[in-house]
Order: sequence, then C-alpha cells, then structure tokens
Amino acid sequence: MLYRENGQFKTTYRADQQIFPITQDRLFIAAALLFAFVVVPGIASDYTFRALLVPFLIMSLAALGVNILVGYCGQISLGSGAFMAVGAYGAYNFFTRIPNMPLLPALLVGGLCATVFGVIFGLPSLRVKGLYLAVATLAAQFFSDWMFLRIKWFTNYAPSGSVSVSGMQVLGMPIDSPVSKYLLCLSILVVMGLLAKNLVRSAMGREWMAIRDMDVAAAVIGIRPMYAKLTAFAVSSFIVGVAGALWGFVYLGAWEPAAFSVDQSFRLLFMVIIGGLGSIMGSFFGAAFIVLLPIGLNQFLPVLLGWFGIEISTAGISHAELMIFGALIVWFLIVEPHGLAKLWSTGKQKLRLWPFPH
Amino acid sequence: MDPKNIVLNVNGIEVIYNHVILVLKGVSLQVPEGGIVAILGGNGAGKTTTLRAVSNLLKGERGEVTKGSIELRGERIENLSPSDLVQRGVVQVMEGRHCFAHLTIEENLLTGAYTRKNKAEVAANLEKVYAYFPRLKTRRASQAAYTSGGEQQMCAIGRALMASPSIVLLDEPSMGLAPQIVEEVFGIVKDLNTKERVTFLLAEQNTNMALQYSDYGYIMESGRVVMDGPASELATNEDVKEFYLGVGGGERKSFRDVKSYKRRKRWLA
Amino acid sequence: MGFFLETVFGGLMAGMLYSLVALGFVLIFKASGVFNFAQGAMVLFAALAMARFAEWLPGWIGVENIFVVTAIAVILAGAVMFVVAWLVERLVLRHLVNQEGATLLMATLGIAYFMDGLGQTIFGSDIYKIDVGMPKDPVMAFESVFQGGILLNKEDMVAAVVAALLVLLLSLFFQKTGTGRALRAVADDHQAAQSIGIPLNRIWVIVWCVAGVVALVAGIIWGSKLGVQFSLATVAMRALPVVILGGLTSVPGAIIGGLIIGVGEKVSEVFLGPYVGGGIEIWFAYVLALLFLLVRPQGLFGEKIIDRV
Amino acid sequence: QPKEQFFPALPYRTGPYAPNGVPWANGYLDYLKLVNARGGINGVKIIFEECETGYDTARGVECYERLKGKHGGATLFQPLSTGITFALTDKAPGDKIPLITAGYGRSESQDGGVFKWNFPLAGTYWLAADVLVQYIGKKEGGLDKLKGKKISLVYHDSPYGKEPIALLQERSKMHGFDLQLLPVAHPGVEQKATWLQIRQARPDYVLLWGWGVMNSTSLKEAQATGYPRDKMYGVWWSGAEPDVKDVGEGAKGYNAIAMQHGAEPQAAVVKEVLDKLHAKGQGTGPKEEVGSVLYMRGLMSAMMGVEGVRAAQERFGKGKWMSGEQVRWGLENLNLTQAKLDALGFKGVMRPISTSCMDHLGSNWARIHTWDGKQWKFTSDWLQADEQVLKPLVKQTADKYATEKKLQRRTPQDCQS
Amino acid sequence: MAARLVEQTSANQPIAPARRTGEVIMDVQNISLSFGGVKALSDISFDVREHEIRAIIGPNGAGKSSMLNCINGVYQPQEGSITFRGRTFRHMNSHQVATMGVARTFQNLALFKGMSVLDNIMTGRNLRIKSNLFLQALRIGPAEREEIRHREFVEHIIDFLEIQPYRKTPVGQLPYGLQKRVDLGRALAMEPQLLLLDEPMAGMNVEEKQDMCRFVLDVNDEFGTTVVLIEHDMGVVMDISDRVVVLDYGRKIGDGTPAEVRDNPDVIKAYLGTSH
Ligand SMILES: Nc1ncnc2c1ncn2[C@@H]1O[C@H](COP(=O)(O)OP(=O)(O)OP(=O)(O)O)[C@@H](O)[C@H]1O
Ligand SMILES: Nc1ncnc2c1ncn2[C@@H]1O[C@H](COP(=O)(O)OP(=O)(O)OP(=O)(O)O)[C@@H](O)[C@H]1O
Ligand SMILES: [Mg+2]
Ligand SMILES: [Mg+2]
Repeated sequence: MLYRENGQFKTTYRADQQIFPITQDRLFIAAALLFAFVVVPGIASDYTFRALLVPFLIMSLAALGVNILVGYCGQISLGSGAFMAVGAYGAYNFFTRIPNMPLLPALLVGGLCATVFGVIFGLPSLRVKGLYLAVATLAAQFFSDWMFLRIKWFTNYAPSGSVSVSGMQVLGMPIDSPVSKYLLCLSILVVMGLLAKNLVRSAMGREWMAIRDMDVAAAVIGIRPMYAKLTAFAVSSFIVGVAGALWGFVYLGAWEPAAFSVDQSFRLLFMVIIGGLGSIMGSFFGAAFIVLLPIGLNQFLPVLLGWFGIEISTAGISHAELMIFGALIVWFLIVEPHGLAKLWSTGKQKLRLWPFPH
Repeated sequence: MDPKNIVLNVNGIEVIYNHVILVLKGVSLQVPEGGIVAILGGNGAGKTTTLRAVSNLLKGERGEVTKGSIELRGERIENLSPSDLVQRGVVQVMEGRHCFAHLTIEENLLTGAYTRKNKAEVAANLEKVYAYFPRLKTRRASQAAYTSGGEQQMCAIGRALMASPSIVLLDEPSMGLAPQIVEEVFGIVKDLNTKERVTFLLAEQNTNMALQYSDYGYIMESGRVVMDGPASELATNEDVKEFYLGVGGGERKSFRDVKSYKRRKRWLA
Repeated sequence: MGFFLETVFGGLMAGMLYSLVALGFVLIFKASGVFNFAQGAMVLFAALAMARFAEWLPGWIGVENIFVVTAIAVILAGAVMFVVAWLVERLVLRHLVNQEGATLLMATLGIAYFMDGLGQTIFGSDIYKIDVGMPKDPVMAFESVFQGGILLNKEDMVAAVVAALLVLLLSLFFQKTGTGRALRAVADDHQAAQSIGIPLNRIWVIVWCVAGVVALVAGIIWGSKLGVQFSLATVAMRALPVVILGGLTSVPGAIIGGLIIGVGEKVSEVFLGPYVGGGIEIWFAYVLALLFLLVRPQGLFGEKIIDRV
Repeated sequence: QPKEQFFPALPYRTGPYAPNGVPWANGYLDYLKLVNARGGINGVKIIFEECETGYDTARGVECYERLKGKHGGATLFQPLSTGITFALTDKAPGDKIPLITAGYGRSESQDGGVFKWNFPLAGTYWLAADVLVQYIGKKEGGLDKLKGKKISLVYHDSPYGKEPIALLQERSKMHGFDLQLLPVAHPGVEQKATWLQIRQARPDYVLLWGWGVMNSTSLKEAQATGYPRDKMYGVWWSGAEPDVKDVGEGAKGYNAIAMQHGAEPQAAVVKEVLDKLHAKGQGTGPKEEVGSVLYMRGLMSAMMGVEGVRAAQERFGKGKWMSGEQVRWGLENLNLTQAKLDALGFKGVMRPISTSCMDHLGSNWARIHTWDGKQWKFTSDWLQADEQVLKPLVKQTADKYATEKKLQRRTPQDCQS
Repeated sequence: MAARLVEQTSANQPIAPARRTGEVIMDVQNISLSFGGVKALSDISFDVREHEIRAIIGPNGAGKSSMLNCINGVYQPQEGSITFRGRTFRHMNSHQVATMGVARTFQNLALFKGMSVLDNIMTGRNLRIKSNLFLQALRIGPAEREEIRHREFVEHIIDFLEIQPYRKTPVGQLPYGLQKRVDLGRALAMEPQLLLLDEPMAGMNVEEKQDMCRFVLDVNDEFGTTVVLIEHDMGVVMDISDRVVVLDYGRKIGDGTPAEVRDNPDVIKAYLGTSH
C-alpha cells in the first residue's frame, strides 16, 4: 500500500481543497518540479533540450489550452493551430515594431491577440455543436493560414511571408542557450499550469464542465452558456496563443504560416484526447505521446532491429514508425478509452489497493 | 428448485468495473424454465450489474466477470456476444430506457425485431405491442427522443417483446410509468409467462408488485444475495415487509409520518 | 455570362467529386456514430491497391488486356478493402463498443496512421497511375449560345454520374431496408442495439466494407485525376465542409452539400479572389458551411441534434 | 579529432512529397558513397546518416538537433525544404554549421555579407524567375515585346511559392507586362478555380511554381481547360519526372527551367555511379532512377558540399578533418572550374561555379528543358540572369533582414577568416 | 439552512401538523404548448401557494414534464403566461428563471456525468459566486474563502442526503437511485424559493422513497421551500402533497386536495384506475 490516502484525514475544507490534497501527490509534484528545475538542467544534453524538451513543454502548454476548451468545456476545436499562429504573429509584431519591447510582455500580448481571435471564432459555438463545430472551426484555421500569407503587414512585408526574431531577453538575461530556453518554457508552463488547475477546480471550471456534460441542465441552474463558452474560448486561446508565440520565438526562431498548419491543429486535438479529456495532467501525457513517441520510435527502431541483425532503410523506418504509432494509439485507447491520464489514475488506484487485488 | 428445468444458472459471479471497482461479490441465482424471478434490493445493490452480466452487456461499461460462471440451459455463455444471446432468446430491457433517439417509435419497435426474419411474425408482434400499449400506437410516428419518459419506457419494453424472446431480463420495468400502466406491464408479464411460457428475470424497486407477480425472489445488498425464497414467503417476512413494502407492523405507514430518525436496514452492516 | 456559367458548372463538377469522398464519412458516421478520420487514408489505400494491382497483374497472370486487368484489379482492391474492414472491426471497434465519440475518432486516427504506413510499405510511395480510360480532353458546349462556348470536362462528368449513382443506391439502402434501420439504431446507441440482438460486429464489417468500396470508387476517380500518391489522402480535407453542410447523417446531403460548396468555392475564388489576393476558396468553403450551420446547426439534411431533458 | 567527415542528410521519403524527395535523397547518398569509393576527400572518408523529416519543419529541426553533434559534428546541412531552411538559418550561425540550399530557400541569402552561413549554390528563385522572363522575352523577339503581354504565376501558397513574386513584379514594372498572381493552397489537389481564371484571362504565358502533386494537377487542369502546355514554364521544382510522369502525353511541350542540369543519363558521373555502386549492389535507390532530374540535383548538391570540404582542405590542411567553420570558408571560396568539373564527371551537366565572400550563389546560369511526352530534353542554350536586376533586390532585402536581426554586414577582414 | 435541518431532524422533533401555506407564489395562466401536431398542453391554469407541496399527476405523456419545462424556461409556451412572485412573464430564458430562485430536478437525470458528486452539487452554488476569473485562477484571499464557504454549505447537503461516501465519485458511475439524490442535492444547493421535482422517486424502493419524502418534507418544513412535485406513486402523492393538479393529454381534469382528487371520477377513469 504505497499509495494510500487513508490515515490522511482532512479536518478543514481548506485542507481538502488544496491543489493536491494527497500527501504522496504533493511529494511527487514537488519532486518532479525539483527534478525539472534543478536536476535536468545539469544532466540533459543540448539535443535533449532543443529537440525534445523545449517542443515538449511548448506543446504541453498548447495542449493544456486546448484541453480547457475541448476537455473541460466540450467545444471540440480544430482551430488551435490558428490560435497558435495568431499568438506567434501577434507577439512578433509587438516585439519587432515596438522598440525595446521586453520578451515576456510580448508573449502575453500575443496571447491576448489570440484571445480576441479565439472569441470571434468561438461565437458560432453558441449555436453549432459537436463535430459540426469541430469542422466549422477549421474555418479559423484556414482563414489564419490565408491571412498571414496574404496580408503583408503581419509579416512586416517580408517578401516570402516568413518571419524571424532574435535578441530575446528576460530580465536582462539573454534567451539563447538551450538551458535558458528550457527554463523559460518550463517556468511559463508551470505558472500557466497552476493557474489553469486553479481555474478548472473553481466555479469557472465547473461551469465549463456543466456546459460540456449537459447544457440544458446547466442553463436551468443558472449558468449562461454564452458566457461559459466564450470564456473557455478566451482562456484556451490565450494559453494556446502564448504557446504559439513560444513555438515561433523559442523553438523555431523563424517560421512561416505552415508551422501552424491544420496538421498542428489536429495534433493538438489528438494530444488532449489521447492524454485525457478534462485533465491537466493528461495534456502533458498527450504532448509527450504525440511529440516524443514518434521521435523515440524513429531512433529506437533501427537499434532494435539492429539487434536482430536486420537493416532497414530510412523510409522503412518511417513507415514502421507510422504503423507502430498508429497501433499504439489504438492499443492505449482499448486499454483505457479515457486517455493516458485515466490510465495513470487507475494505476494509482491499484497502488492504493496493493498488494490486494481489489 | 428442480435443477433439471433451470434455464439460467448464475454461479458465484464477481464483477469488476474499470479493473478496480469490485461490485458483485459472488452472486448466485437460478431461474427456472417458465418462472418469474425477481431481484430486489436498494440503490446500488448490484441488480443492474447482475442483469448486465447475464446479457453480456458489461463490456460496453468496461466491466467484466472475473469469477464464477453463467449457464444458459447448461451452456456457458460468458463468451457469447449479446446478439448471440438474443438469438438464443434472451433479451434485456435496459435500465434508463435507451430508446434509439432518432428513430420513430415504430422504427424502434421494428428494430427490436431485427433477429426475426418472418415478416408475418413481426407484423403480429407489432400488433401485439400496440395492443398492449395503445399509447405507443398514437405516438408511433414521433421520434423517440421527443416522447415522454413513460412512453419511452413502454417503447423499450415493447421493443424487447418484438424479438419473441423466451427469457426476458427486465430492469426496473415500472420506472416512470403511471400506476395503471404498471399494472398492465405486470399483467403482460404474467400473460406472456402463462400463455407463451416466457421466463422472466426482473430487477424491480416496486417490491410490492414484484413479489405479487413473481414466483421466487432474491434480495441483494452491496453486491451479495442476502436472502432468497419463494415470493410468497418473502412477502410475509417481517424485515421485507418493513423495509421493502413499507408495511412494517401491519399497517402501511404514511410517507408523511416517516420519522426522520429512522435508519436504513442493512443486513450486512 | 458564359464564363459565369462555366464557373458554376466547374463548381458543380468539383462538388460532385467532393461528395464522393464526403459519402464515406457520412456512411460510417450514420451507421456507427464514428467520425472516421481514416477516410482519407482509406481512399489512398484503396487507390494504391488498385493502381499497383493493375501494374502487377500483367506480370502475375500474363494478361495484357486493359479491361480484364482493370476489372481484376478493382476486384482485388475491393477484396483488400474488405480485409481492412474486417481487421478494423476485429482489432479496434470491437473493443471500443459504447465509447464516446472522441475516443472512437481517435481510434480511427490510429487506423489512419497505420494504413498510411502499411500502404507505403506494401505499395510504395511514388506516384502511380490509374488508367480506367477516363477521357481527359475538354469539350465545348453551347458554342452557339455563348461566345467561346462553355468548356466541359468529360472526366468530371463521368465522375459526377458515378457519384450520383452511388448516392442513389446508398439512399435506397438506408431508407428501405431493415439493415439500414439497424445501422441507424447502432449509431444512436451501441448498447441498446446490442441488447436487442443487432450483431455489432457484423454490422461494422458491412459498413466499413461499403465505406471501403466508396473509398475505392473515390480513389479510382480522384486517382485517375491526380495520380495516386500520398496527397490523395488530403482530399478528405476538402470534403469536410461538404459533410457538415449536407449533414453528417445524410447521404443525399453529401451530394447537395458538395454542389453548394463546389459552386460557392469556385465562384468566390474566381470572382472575389482577385480583389483580396486570391487563395480564398478553402476558407471560403468552411465559412460558407458555417453560415449554413448558423441557420441549421445539423446541416441541411442532417438529423436534428436532440437535446431534451 | 574525428577521422571522417560527417554528412547528415535530411530527406523526406514518406508523405506527400515523397515522390520528389526520394530521388534527390538517393542521388545525394550515392554521390557520398561514390566519393568514398573514389577514396574519400583526399583520403578523408565520409560517413552519412539520414533523418526523415517528412517535409515537416518541426521534425526537420529535431533532425538537425539530433544530427548536428554526431560523429564529431556535422560538416554541413542541406535541409531540402524552404520551411526548414528558414528555421535553420537562425540556428546555423550559433552552431557554426554551413547550410547549402541549392535551388531553394531565401533568395536574398546569396548575399554572403549578411548570410554568412547560407549557400544557395547555383540557384535561387529570383535567378529562376529572371531567367524565365528573359527567355520568354527572347521568344517574343525581345524583352521590349513583353509590353502589354500577360503572364500568370500559378504558385504554391507558401513562402516557397511567393519567393519569385518580388522579382517578377520588378520585371513587370521594367517591361510593362501584366502579372497575374494565382495562389494555390497546399497541397494543390483542387485547382479548378485557378484554371478557370486562366481560361478567362487567357495569359500569354503561365509560370508554374508548384511542388509535389500540385504540378501534375496543374498540368492536368491545363489539359482539361485546353491551355497550351508549351506556353507553360515551371521552376526547377516543377520540372522533374514525377511532375509529368503520370500526365504523360498530356504534358507534352511543357517547359521548365533547369537548375543547370537536367536529366543526365549520359553524364560521366552517372556512369561511374552505375559502375562503382549499382553494379555492386551498393546503390541507394533503383537503378532506373539514376540520372533522373531530381536524382541529379541530389548528386550535384552533394558534390558541391564535398568540393567545399576539399576547398577547405586546400587551405586548412589536405587530408584533414574539417570543422563546420572551415567548411564554410571552403564553400565561400569554391572555385569549380570546367576542368575540375570534367574530372568529377560533371561535364555537360553544369557550368563552373565560383563563390566569394559576398556572393554565395556562385553561378547564375540556367537552361530550359521541355517534356516531350517521354523525357526531358534541353531546348535552350545557357541563359544568364541579369545581375543588374538581381543585385539591388538582393542587397535591399538582405539589408532589411540585417536591420531586423540587428546584424552588422560583414567587413572585409571578416571575409578573410 | 441544511445545517439547521440536520440538527433538527436528528433532534427528532415532530413535524408541525398544521401546514403553513401562504399566499399564491406562482400562478400559471392558460398555458398552451404544442409540438407540430402534438398538443402537449392546452390551456392549463393553476396556482401554487407559498410553502405548499403541489403535486402534478397524470398518465404518461400527459404533459407534466412539459409543464415544468415551461415554468423554467426550457420550453416557450405558445400561449399563456406565468406569474412568479408578482412578476408576470411569457418568455423567459432558463438563466433568468434560475436567478429568480427556481430550481429543478429532471426525470431523465440531467446530471453532469463527468463531474464528481461534490462538483455537481457545487454547480448549484454558481449563481452565488462573486469572484471573477482572475481571482479564481489565482485562488487567493476572497476567492478561496468564498469557495470554502460554499463548500461547507454543500457538505451539509451531502450529509443531509446521506451521500458522503460518494463525494468524489463521478456521478456517471453511481447507481440510478443515488443519481436521483444528487440531482436533488444540486437543486437544493441553489437555495430555491420554488423547487420543481420531476419524478424524484422513480426507481426507488419503499424505504428509499421514505427517505426522499423525508428530504422533501424537511426542506419544505424547515426552509419553507415551495415544492412542485410530479410523481406516479400515488401513496407518496396522497400522503405528502397539499394540493394536486391532474393532467390528461394536455388538459387539466382535476385540481384539489388529495382526497378530492382521489374521488374525482374523471381522474379515476383517466389515471388512477379502479384498483386504487
Ligand atoms: N460503469 C460503472 N463503472 C463503475 N462503477 C459502476 C458502474 N456501474 C455501476 N457501478 C457501481 O456498481 C454498483 C452497483 O450498481 P448497479 O447499477 O448494479 O446497482 P442497482 O442495484 O441496479 O441500483 P439501482 O436500483 O439504483 O439501479 C454501484 O455501487 C455503482 O456505483
Ligand atoms: N420537445 C418535444 N417535441 C415533441 N413532442 C414533445 C416534446 N416534449 C414533449 N413532447 C410530447 O408531449 C407530450 C407530453 O410529454 P411530457 O414529457 O410532458 O409527458 P409527461 O406527462 O411528463 O409523461 P411521463 O409521465 O411519461 O413522463 C408527450 O406526448 C410527448 O411526446
Ligand atoms: Mg439498476
Ligand atoms: Mg415526464
């Protein structure tokens, strides 16, 4: 019984309403944060930072945002790529056009631009629902693709429409080394993650979930669908927008609209579904699954096959990677249709009972 | 009970939901050919779960039978699909109606006859159901989602009857039905039972009616069978009378007078 | 005027081609409540199978006659799609009975990845040719009425006729047969359908098979138009607005939606595009669909979305 | 110090652009193998490793990060995608690894004064557009005859497709022809509207700036709307076998600019590849592909990279391993004379190339080839882009990039290093 | 409120025999509602007095649930109006009705399936939560105190309904009967003036019905909440309601005290049947 909560009696509601009420969880989170902030910078390689951790963190942030909209509020959106793009281009314009604009405010302003865009494209959700809404949000996606390719002002009149940034600093510290990028992303993610967690476990979050689960009943107990949906769009697209800005500024450095294409939208949706709808933790799992797994497979497969003396071409590996990735998605869903986060909590529940089967 | 004409034999089954939630802890029950057997018990006792285990509908709820066996006329049925069971004449009326929302009442009923290929039989069944539930006939062209709760319940029962079943698992058939319809439903049960030798296993909260119409009863509590016996015996049991029939001490108590200090009866507590 | 008509006509034809793909989505959704993300992958897979069999067959059986080869290739590709349907049911759907839409959608995504990988492994990732003798050169019509006449594309017309036929057949199937009704029941409630004896397994194999055949037809037509290559899968993206405009559950809706989207798209691009720098047709199609949805949230012919308490 | 020179490769052998990506990658690898078969670069052997990008920018960046430090450090990168090039342009200076973007990427990056690490050797989109306009002018009987003519640009709606616009607009101002811009959204499977517009506007020429399936679709639509293919001119990414193969006869007469080389089944180096590699079963792709257009581009791209290393060795020590910085110097001081090219087996395939600190392009020649229904055939002489037109545009755009990035133009001293 | 309830009931005080019904709190005037061809309600009028338990009975499909839906703005009746606490309205949206203090349970369980029992009931408090989005995100000071205050209130309801062990269980996993209780809890959390209950006791056995009756009566007695109750169990209806409306296929066929209704021949014919 490694993981158990009995014996941990809560004597006040405040104690029961802590963000992580169970001691083991608190310890685990503390350890994870310590590890991420202190240990990882000491041991990870440049490659790990730049190619794995930074994209993973940024995509986790984006998935977190999408999860608020899709997982908590039940409004399936395929416009996330567009919100990222608006965040990135918004931040870019403020960063380059306003002299001495510091990085962090630029990122946040980018998020705000995405918020406005998100709310506008969220308006149809007041009438259109479910898959219809999902497909309809693609309008936002394709519109933003078009907008950033066609309206030159957004790209500062670059002839090809692709933009780049440099000279990023936070509080006087340059953000150019892999570690600094990693820490920047991690800090933003942790802060946003905590805020989001707070939000979803207070009244706002309950309103979203109520709208998701049964909107008529929600209305009957006095929740305004319009307000709930639009706040979800706003909060979600803010977070996604910031993630988009980070993706452009920190990960890519230079980007074109295709960096936030419809594929990105789909991938974000997949992250939250496979990770677990309506779970903050799930966003991280989902991002890890979709961002890291293919890379892992791509590197691991040749090694594995090498052990069996099989040599395989790059194309062969890529095809095998696709197949295994697809099969894994299906397999995980069969094991736990509610996503990796649910699998995780079932695991914890088993631990709680351990060593007894039930 | 005579072991020879047992059609359904549930033997010490355990059911677990989601790999961790143990719900049934060794439930055994027998249903004789042509009998009406009732499962009684409070909310959460595991009645629905037992019926789902029999009809193999657990999988969709992420539940599984981990121990024990279920036999239909001597054949193990744990690995059959629900539709195989319907082919063998076992049909369940699910709790909570589950009508096909977008189909009309009539289409719902006709879909119920999916396994019957004989057109005349289907037509006759349809007439029979309409005769049982005239209300359905008047609402036949309306989409099921837009009918009232009671109409949906009738539709669900009627739909099951369309399959000309030999064993019907009824989960709370009386729920949401007006009193005379409840009587009618039980009347139909009796009718089918005597005329067509249909066997019934029903989970019911309306203990009064259930015991009145059934031959044998099981009382469940927290995933176990805590008492069983012929319906007539159960109906005279003092505990049952007080807690399930509300007539403890002879007279029926007024709902208004129920004292607040009263605590629930728990056999196992 | 002539040019406007030509644009409209071109839009109608393009729309029919979208319908063909949209149909696959509608079928599977209508019959099982699954939004099949793998539709594009199925179109590609079917087309690849078809193209490659047609290429390999002369070597295998020594027959050179194009009709015989094409016919056998179609049959073989159909068989492949049947196997796909069977495997999908066996390995995926069967284990996901009664799960939510999002879960099922995700599972079909897994299937899509798998098929992309498998298809390229077995059939290769080059460009292949499907030649079923579709006419390629243009014809002019109404030359007496309009100056310059109206240009018609024979290939598109053949495709349109095929699409119309398919829709007709499938509509009949859904409306008139017991199986059609059972399929709709399954889409509403997996568990209840099971409880009255509808064999989900068989139903799903049937539906995916039919969808596979539709994908094959779409694959052949689009494939002979574009060449069979990976990008074929992306035509699904163009079919999505058609699906929602017509209604996710309506077979005829796929056609009507296709026509509206096709015309809207082309007319907007040709007559509006030049003022804003062009390239607007994709998002315009989605915005058009969205506008329709604001009026009818379930699409033109979709079943009403029911929420009742 | 490592003994071997590491050449990473970022191909795409899967996904929508695989048909075009595969021959390029095969050519690239074959040449590296060939160099080893010839004994290496003055004895220094080459090792190589592929990392599949699928033409996806994020994946490409990951590949870059994965490979850049391997085997003692990457010699150079050839990202083969405009999107990845944009992203890597920012990273290369920090990592001190040169980028060769032969025939793609930013056109202004030929300005070595600002883009120290980029080498769009032998081809930029502006060069291509310029040559095409000149050629069309020639066909019309002089550039002045272009006045009042109409040219449509059908382009992939992405930075890649938009690259030539700036130059074409410049030229249209100069000669007074009408330029119609017709974007086609990725991936370009539906172009009816575009071709309806062409049918309406009846342009005298159509320039095609497509990629992958978009090219063949354009050609098919042209056929379906009856637009003459011989009035169509594609960029070199629209002028290879996969673009026309399945259009076949329908594409007959279609022209494309060749990035110096075309399909070269007769070239000496091709024979050598067949002899030394494919005959021994060491070839990378199928034999039939050797010598095809994109295969040749891979071959040539690899060759230029290898020659960069050789040039660096000339200065920093023959037979030694060269660091990224040294290779950059080599690429900047490349002087591939005709004699050297002949020796390498590239006779007739390309013209001499010589780069300098300020000029990372090295050669501004190109030719036109035409599809005859079965294969690509050269139909023009060598054509040269007009420096007078290109230079100001390059400088202006590069300067803008420099100010945005707060970069200083390189000084003459810096050029020495 | 619930806190007091629990104390009192455990102190085992006898329920006041005299009913304290007061003024008319809600007046339903000539409501007609039809769906296409189906006339769900035709010209229905009745009133509800303060503190009273008003039952609506009638055969299946009579229009009882539709009546409730009209009252709380889910359906918009084609004709007629409803006066609630002096305000007359014809078209109201659900949100407005909720702010006026009308709560409701549902016949077909309209719980928020993905949320825990606690969260479900907490949503009932949402109208009263004042802190804004930013405070909630930061969860400092007032926001946290507010949250805790409401939590306390909800815990009383949970105690009262005896569902403590399920506090953190997702409601979707609860058995039907308990879900009904959670539904009631959510409505109670709104501290309503008027509580509309749609078959709250369906699917319960006698003992559980007794519990439910007790809950309803306690709320009604202690807090003075007016209750409109739809129920098919005549025992319950006759025992606990003050006045009964009888609907039959959209028409009103009876209205009066339980005893009056029980003896009304129309009602017997249409609904009760002879055996009752
Ligand atoms: N899908 C599920 N997942 C997890 N637990 C479940 C699930 N379905 C039921 N349970 C649990 O199983 C137990 C028995 O439930 P069941 O529905 O069988 O009771 P019941 O006797 O039918 O009750 P009721 O009379 O209220 O319908 C309950 O404690 C319930 O919480
Ligand atoms: N949204 C709707 N669309 C169409 N018809 C409806 C709708 N809502 C209710 N009806 C019809 O109105 C009639 C009354 O329905 P209602 O749900 O009010 O009945 P009820 O009295 O609550 O019955 P029950 O006791 O069975 O719940 C029914 O015949 C029903 O089919
Ligand atoms: Mg039950
Ligand atoms: Mg009702």
